[in-house]
Amino acid sequence: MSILLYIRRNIDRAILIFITIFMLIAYPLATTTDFGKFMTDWYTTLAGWSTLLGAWAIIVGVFVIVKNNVMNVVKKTKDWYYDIVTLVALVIFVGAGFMGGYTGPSMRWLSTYVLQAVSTALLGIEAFLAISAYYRAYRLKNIEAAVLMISSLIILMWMGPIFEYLIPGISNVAVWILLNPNSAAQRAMFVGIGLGLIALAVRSMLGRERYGGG
Amino acid sequence: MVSTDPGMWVYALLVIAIYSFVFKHNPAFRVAQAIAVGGGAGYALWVSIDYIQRLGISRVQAGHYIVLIPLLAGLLYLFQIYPRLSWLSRIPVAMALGIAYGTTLIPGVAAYIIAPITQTVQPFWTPNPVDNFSVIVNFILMFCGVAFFIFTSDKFVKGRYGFIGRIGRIGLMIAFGSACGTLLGAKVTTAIGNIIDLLSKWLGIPLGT
Amino acid sequence: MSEKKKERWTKKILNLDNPPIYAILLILLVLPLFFPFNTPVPITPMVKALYDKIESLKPGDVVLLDFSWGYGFKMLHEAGHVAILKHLLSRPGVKIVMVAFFDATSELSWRDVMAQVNIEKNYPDKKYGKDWIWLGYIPGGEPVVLGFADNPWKVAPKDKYGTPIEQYPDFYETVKTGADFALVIEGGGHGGINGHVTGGFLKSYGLKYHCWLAYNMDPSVIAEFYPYYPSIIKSMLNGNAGAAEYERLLNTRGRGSTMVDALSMSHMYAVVLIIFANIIYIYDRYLERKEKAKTATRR
Amino acid sequence: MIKTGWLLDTILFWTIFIVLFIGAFMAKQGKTLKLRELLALEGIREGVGRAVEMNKPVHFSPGAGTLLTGDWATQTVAAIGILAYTSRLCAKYGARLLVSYPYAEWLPLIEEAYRSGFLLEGKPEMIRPADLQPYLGGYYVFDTGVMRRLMDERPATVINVGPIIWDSIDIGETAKRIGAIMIGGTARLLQLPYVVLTSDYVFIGEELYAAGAFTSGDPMQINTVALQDLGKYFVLVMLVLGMILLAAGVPIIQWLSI
Repeated sequence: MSILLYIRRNIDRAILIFITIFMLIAYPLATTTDFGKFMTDWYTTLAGWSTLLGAWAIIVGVFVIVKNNVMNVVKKTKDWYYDIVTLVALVIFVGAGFMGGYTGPSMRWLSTYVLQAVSTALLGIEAFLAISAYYRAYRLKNIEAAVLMISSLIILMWMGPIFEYLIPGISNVAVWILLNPNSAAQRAMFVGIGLGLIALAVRSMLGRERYGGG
Repeated sequence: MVSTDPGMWVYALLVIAIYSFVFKHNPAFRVAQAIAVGGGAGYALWVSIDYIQRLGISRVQAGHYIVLIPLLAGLLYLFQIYPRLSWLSRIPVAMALGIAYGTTLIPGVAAYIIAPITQTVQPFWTPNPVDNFSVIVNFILMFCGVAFFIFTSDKFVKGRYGFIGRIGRIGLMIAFGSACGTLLGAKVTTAIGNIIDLLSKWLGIPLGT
Repeated sequence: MSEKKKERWTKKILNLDNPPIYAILLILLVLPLFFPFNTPVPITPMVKALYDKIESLKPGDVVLLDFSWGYGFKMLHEAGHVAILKHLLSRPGVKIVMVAFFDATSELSWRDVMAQVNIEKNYPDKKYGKDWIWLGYIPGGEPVVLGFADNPWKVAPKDKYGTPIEQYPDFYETVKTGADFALVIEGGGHGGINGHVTGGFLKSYGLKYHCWLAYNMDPSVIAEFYPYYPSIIKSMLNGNAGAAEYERLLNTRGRGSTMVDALSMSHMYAVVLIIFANIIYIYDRYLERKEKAKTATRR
Repeated sequence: MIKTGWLLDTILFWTIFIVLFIGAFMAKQGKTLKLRELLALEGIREGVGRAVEMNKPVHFSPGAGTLLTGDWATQTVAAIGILAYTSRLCAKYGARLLVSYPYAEWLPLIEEAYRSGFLLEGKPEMIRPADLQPYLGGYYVFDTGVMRRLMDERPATVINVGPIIWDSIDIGETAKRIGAIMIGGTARLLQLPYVVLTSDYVFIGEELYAAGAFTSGDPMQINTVALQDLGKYFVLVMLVLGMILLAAGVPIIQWLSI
């Protein structure tokens, strides 16, 4: 029984370690030797799997959505009538897919007029949210805040094409800031991110992070 | 001339419903969001079915039986619904995560560790004084920035060498500030695109160009 | 007691509710659509570089044009891609491979662009299969992007309509690896450096094969790519401002030029707003100090 | 044997990888290293405490960029580590935890992380499956969903970490509107500035990756974080040395790209 429990706890980690190490060995190999060719072929094969692996998960996801919404409607929790809208929309979209999948004519209509409306509008309202964030976040409290504000102002002036005529040469300053101090600070963060990535992989393999799950 | 296309009406009403959120949270936004949740899930379902068909089943039919491995491993996700066997559903995640690590770690070293060094280490004695100044600024900010992020000691954050961390912080602030400045451009473009759609396609008002 | 309850007028302005701020922005966005004031557009070297590169393409060169943006980002990239595609099609003998990696909605993006360019009508001598092909959306994320760069026709053996690429010798023979593309244009900046398409293009075509790599970029991520310009990424279009510049180079007026006015107005507004808020803030601190001094003397 | 241009990267990678492994096993022999404090973790503790005081829930979302590929996957893993920590805190002090997530692929891990905290603290009765709400279909479904959920449920603390796309501004500003403490964090540099703009506490870049190790208190994990600093010292040395060698006329950049 304990062996079964051990397998149950660790089988995913074993798979993770095997695939990771295999791909890490295969990645830098040139295809000039037979071994290199074999490994590279397997690398390409494996690399193409990730989308397919995640594809079935959507069924569970839709199941959870349906379950949550039906429960809300049955229990009549707060604002339950909106959940009926959700369920109706789900039924319409799933039904529309029976005519030619997601590229079919009915789904194309739905995605053009319904989903595209929501997605573009969501990005659009961020313009408004950004303006209010600017209004509230930039305060000349100390040197750091002042630097943050001034560099932001210069870039804002560069992004609005009219400023080039009001303040000639602003684009040179902006591009210099983007190319030099901005890039340098980003590179400094890159170093940490690159190292952090490797450390995270090591921790996942040791099973200490349980992919982070406790 | 106001549009007679029902699709345009749906589009316009949804756009207005979402935009109304910025002024006040209201039932119209709730309805639009409820439609988006149901619709998005339905759409994602069909996209995934297309993946399974195109990347999985059709390749198996073409004789690539190796594709059966991810296809069947992905099916283990369904055990998530049955709590006692839900540990099986971790297997496809582990496989995908292994692939993610395997594909990103070595290119990550190239892009995140080597490339920053090669881009910073540049000659600083060229005849162009602006370039020389830029190289020196780059070097100082990169050096101080990396020093600022050291976890094990606060030598570079406090005390005699504290100024190094301070310079690193200021460099970070420049980077954050300049990126915040670029935010508005993208968002305003989308907002204005929506407004053009509403005015010209839905309400049919001729716009000057 | 009653004195304390009364809020300073500066504090009131600093803690202003959002709606008035939003309302002014909305007015500023709508106004230029009716009364355009045609702000002049300066041409930046970033955009000029791409224009010059396309001008210098020789007959037989193959260009990879990527349409990787989801439909929500339509407004950002469409104008730029329309201008670029029109320019590419006007060059004799240049061959175009069109592809999308981002998500299933990228195909909608492609159709929108093609509807505006209208190859059959405007460029009747350009034939499908000989001058351009459309591979459709290739799912699979970053590994597929990297794989496509190593061995394009193994990852995408067929085009969107199911024809094997072997039947298009102009493409099949010329392109063996990613290095054979004379010009690579990525559309969309989702995810920035870490994004599975943008990052994949950078890692493969930029760092590995050293192709002539250009991005039609989402303005909000452009800062992240600056470390790689101009050594690895040779050109970037800054969203619609970049598209307007490109339209100016081609001597046309498209949607990019229409939006530039609103872009200018909103940025002016943001700058004025930030400066205004800070003047009020400094004055508020001055008032606060004065009040404190007053209460101290009273005591 | 090795592709041109990848020799140095490969060597450097395996060196770092093996050093980190050795470091982890060194911890078993009692050789541990110390870390400095992480401000954002303090923020989570404060936020959960505030939620308990105000009798309001805590909201967690692992970023909208979660596909199973590339760097985004690794950041989601790190975010799930923070979720496990948050759920444990919530269980300990008795706060309700709401979780919204955008892609079904991560469902098994998110559910496990959510449950694990309550189980570890011995309060399985606090697990409410309906609090885990998926918003499938893309970032826009997720963002609108979270915005509505925040306005309706009014949590006291909003945690949004992981591979963030546009939710940085949406969720951040909505959290401001309801007066919640906002804790953000991402290793995606393009969104990091907006997170800084809208959040009270931030995990900057690598801090996100390290957070899981910080919370565990397990010496093996802490050693892997601490030994990353060797890499940073290596970069610092390389920068200075590179400048000197370059000035001396050595083609250091060509050497680095073998």
